[in-house]
Amino acid sequence: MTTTTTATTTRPTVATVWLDGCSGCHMSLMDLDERLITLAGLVDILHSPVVDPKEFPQSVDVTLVEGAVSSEEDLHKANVIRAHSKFVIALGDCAVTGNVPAMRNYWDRSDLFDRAYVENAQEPPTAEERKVILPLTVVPPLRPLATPLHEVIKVDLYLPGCPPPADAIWFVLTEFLAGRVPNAMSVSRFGK
Amino acid sequence: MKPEELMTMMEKARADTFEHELRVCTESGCMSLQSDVLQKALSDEVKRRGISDKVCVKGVGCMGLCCNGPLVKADKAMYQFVKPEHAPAIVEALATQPIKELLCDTQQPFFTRQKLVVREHFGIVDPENLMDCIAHGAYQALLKTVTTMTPPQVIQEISDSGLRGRGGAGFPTGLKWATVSKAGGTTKYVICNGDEGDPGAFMDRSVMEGDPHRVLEGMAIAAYAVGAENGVIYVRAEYPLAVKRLTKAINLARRHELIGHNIFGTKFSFNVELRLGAGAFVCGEETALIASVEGKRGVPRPRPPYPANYGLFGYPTLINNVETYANIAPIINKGAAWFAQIGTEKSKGTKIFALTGKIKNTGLIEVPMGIALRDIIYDIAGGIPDGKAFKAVQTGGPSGGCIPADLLDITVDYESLAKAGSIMGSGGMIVMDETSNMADVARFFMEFCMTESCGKCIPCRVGTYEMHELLDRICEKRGTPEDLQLLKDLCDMVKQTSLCGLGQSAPNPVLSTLRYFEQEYQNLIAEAQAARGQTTHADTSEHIELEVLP
Amino acid sequence: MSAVTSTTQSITLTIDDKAISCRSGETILQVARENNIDIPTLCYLEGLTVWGGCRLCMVEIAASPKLHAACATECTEGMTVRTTSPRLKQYRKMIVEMLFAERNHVCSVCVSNGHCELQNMATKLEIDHVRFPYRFPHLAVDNSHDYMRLDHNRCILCLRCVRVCGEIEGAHTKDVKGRGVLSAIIHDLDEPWGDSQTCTGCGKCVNVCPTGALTHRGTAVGEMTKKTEFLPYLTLMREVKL
Amino acid sequence: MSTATILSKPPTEDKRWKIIETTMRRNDFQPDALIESLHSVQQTFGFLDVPSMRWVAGALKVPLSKVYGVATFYHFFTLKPQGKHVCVVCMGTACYIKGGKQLLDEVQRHYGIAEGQTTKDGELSLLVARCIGACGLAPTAVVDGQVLGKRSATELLAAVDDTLGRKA
Repeated sequence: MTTTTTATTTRPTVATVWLDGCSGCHMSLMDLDERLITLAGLVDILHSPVVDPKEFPQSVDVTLVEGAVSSEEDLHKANVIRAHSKFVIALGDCAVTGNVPAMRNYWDRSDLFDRAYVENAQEPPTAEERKVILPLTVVPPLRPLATPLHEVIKVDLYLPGCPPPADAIWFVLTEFLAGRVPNAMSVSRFGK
Repeated sequence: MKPEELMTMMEKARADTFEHELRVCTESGCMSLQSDVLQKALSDEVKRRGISDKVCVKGVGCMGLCCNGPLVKADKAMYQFVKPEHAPAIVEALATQPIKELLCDTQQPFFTRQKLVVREHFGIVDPENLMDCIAHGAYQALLKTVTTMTPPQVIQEISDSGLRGRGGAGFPTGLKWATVSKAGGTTKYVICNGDEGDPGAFMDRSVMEGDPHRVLEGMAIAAYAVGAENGVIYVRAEYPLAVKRLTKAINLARRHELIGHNIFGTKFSFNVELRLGAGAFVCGEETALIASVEGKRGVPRPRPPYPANYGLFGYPTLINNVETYANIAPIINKGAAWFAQIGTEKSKGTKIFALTGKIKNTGLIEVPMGIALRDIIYDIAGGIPDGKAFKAVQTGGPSGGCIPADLLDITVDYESLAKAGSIMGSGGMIVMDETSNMADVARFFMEFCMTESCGKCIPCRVGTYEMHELLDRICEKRGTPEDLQLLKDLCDMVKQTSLCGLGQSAPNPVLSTLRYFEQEYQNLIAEAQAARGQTTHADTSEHIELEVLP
Repeated sequence: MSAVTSTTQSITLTIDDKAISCRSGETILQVARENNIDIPTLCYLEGLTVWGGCRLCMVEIAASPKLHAACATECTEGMTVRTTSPRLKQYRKMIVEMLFAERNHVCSVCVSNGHCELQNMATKLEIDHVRFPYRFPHLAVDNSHDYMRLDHNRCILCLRCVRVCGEIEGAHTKDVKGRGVLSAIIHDLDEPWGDSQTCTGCGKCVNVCPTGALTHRGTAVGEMTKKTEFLPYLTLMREVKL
Repeated sequence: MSTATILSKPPTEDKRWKIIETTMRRNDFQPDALIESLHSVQQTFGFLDVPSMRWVAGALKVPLSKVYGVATFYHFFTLKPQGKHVCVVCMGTACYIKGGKQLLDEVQRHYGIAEGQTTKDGELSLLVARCIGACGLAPTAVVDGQVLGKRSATELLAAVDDTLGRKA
């Protein structure tokens, strides 16, 4: 997808992004079922885990973000999303509250790593091995805390739920397309 | 004790005079500079010279200028920075000229601009010696009250004097007494709140250490006026010397039947016991204090019912602070009219302040209400040391606020200080110079409130934590304009919805520093924004790679 | 009781523009609820002493500059009460948001999901996110009792459990330790619940707990439901006995 | 634990329990004497341990949980034994403004203990006070009950070292 196509389209553009979450919110999006076809007729989905292009477009009308901000990569993505989206929706409890990914916040990162990579290893790694095993160099580093999206960028609408029901996602999108800012709390809640 | 006995005792004590008096400050401040060792050195010296019949060495209450301690009064001369090794010279000098090098100028404004009512016997009487106190008129007011006045007359006298509570809020004392007096039932309590928890304030400690009998006398008069027979003094356990002196004072007064059954042969009986606090600022709040005296967690409860109707063990209870009780005896002795001519129209009498911080003269002062703040800072306290500029003065402790330089001309009374966004409070006055960061000062007070919050109500329990967190972000240059707005919203909510005074006033240091020094907050946030701008990933290239996998 | 009845007077007041009469001694909260006017609460529970800690029931009273807790304020003649306003709504939202930020309320994996007073309150007050920094404390779960569980992560310190344990059951096994945000529910001398010699195992605390802090063991996500109807009945029976 | 251990005798044969018993008797074993009694325990034994709290609870007929609640509500009470020597740094407003924080930081750094902790050898405990009421002498610290006013960090460390060395 290029900026040229973005410029020629007159329909609203939508992107969805998956940060630190279980993808359940995207599953819920899929649960729109036949309404997905209707949706495809109303908007252009420029970027999403379920469509091809891997780059984030220059300009998007609405971006739905699933997941908490856990790694430096998530933070980078969030900043990109904010810079190139007119309207950002935090989709689901992980993006809204931190939810399950934030349950790691009760411990120190090094304790977490020890638990995951050292204590549970079949043979305890040596000091040398530790350096390689611990996810510190190859993958994007974890931030000290996994946080809700609004802790790092401005969020325009919150749609809580774990996951938000397909009906709630539909309601929010259609209200938005009708030019209204929806009241998400009328269709979902924390933990729903 | 019969009325005549008190008079005889007073006359006898007054006749017991010495040619010379050496008075050593033996309050916590000077004691920490070893004034007890100094007192012993002076006594030994006097004994060594065999002039014990001519020279009296005694420990006395605070003389105010703590920063120059230990202070010694040798007849008319006052010595400062005295060390035990100075003892022989000081005793020697009694007969000749005062020692020039040690002299403290008693004609400086620090002394001359004060007006001593509560502290009139400080530096004069030995707080541990009942005879000495009686010689200077202790318990005369109690005698006058119980033998010549009816309880309504006493309350009227206190109301007429215009005395207001010295603990912080400034509630009219007479009105409070009248309410408790009207409450039904035969069992009532009077409580003296000596749980001075404000960091940076030590007026009440000084009064309890320096003239404990005056506090007892004030309580006894109050008990007579409201119809109570039981009194409790609630003192911080962190004030061991005050506890010791009060215990001694109670025992002495009890032994001489100045408190106890049928005082001065009348039907009035009054018993006092001491209860120790254990380190909880919230116990300054009346209902929390009562819970603590009852041996419970010091947690406040909703009012009404007010302690005046439903207080200690469910009985009507009068609670006043130490300084308030210490004002009672002079009012009874010299009359309401005399008291009412000191101060301003709405704030009568004097107020003790603890001057600390970036200021030349630190210590205790007692000034008439209505004195200009500028006079206290520049005249009495001698201004800011090291050539620095004055920035603000913090009054009222964690419940108070900071007053900036351009408001220095306001007068010190309940209304003016409230108008300036602070409170009179119990009397702490902490001066800050240009090097102080006001957001950091606010954070300091918020940390205090956070650790002192009892945890009962959500706005105070979590609100103080969140305000501290936001202040921390701002001070550490991690804050955003949204954080500042959130902080302001929180201040409003915590103030309006908290259960007790601690929570309701916890936002005050933030609000007052925002009111006068918001630019300092803005600068910190701007610095944070600038630092963040450098590391932001907002890429403007045409295609943005979201995937940054290695 | 008769002495109380004889001094009871009838009072008229206005709540949210509705003229209402009640008996003296009744609180604003009681009268409002009797008249189907909803005032949100979390720490209040009929049958327990008034605690006044959650501050959600704060209302405006005409001619008073301060807000008043409806649970702890008795009605007086001619009083004009307003139970909702933009300002009150804003304060209530902030208070509930703060509870979410204070401890770890992860609704999606909580046994009380869908039956939680805190969660319902958030929905009712239209809280779609929490503006305050989360505290993310590391808190324990007391799993030592045979059939009950205390999860400090979900506790909002309303002290209903402490009150029901002391006032109704009379065991006083539970109380609070510490102060401020660090305070927490304890059993006896801060011992594991299962080791408590004073706990009668009556389970009243579980049923009065508004959240998933006190639950029955063996319940999965969303399975834990509570019953509080017993409480007014027990209180009434105690009064009759007196 | 049987009911007898809640109610009857002091936890050990130690004669000092008499002191606490006297405090409680003076207050008629009333529940409102709880704080007074805990003060007495702490003054006698230096801290509040489980057996003493259990005994006080039984003697005053106060629920165990309430005793623990009170003991942990007030800063003055400590449930851990203190070191042989105690250094209290005042962090009241006046001391803070005049550099109390630096004193605290230095002591923490020098002895490797945070506030509220005791050195491994049990020699020194570091505490922080909210205000010791000697603001005129800020910044202040208290070493083994002796108030030290207007001290620099170096002077304070010297004083603490002196105390540890001389009496250890």
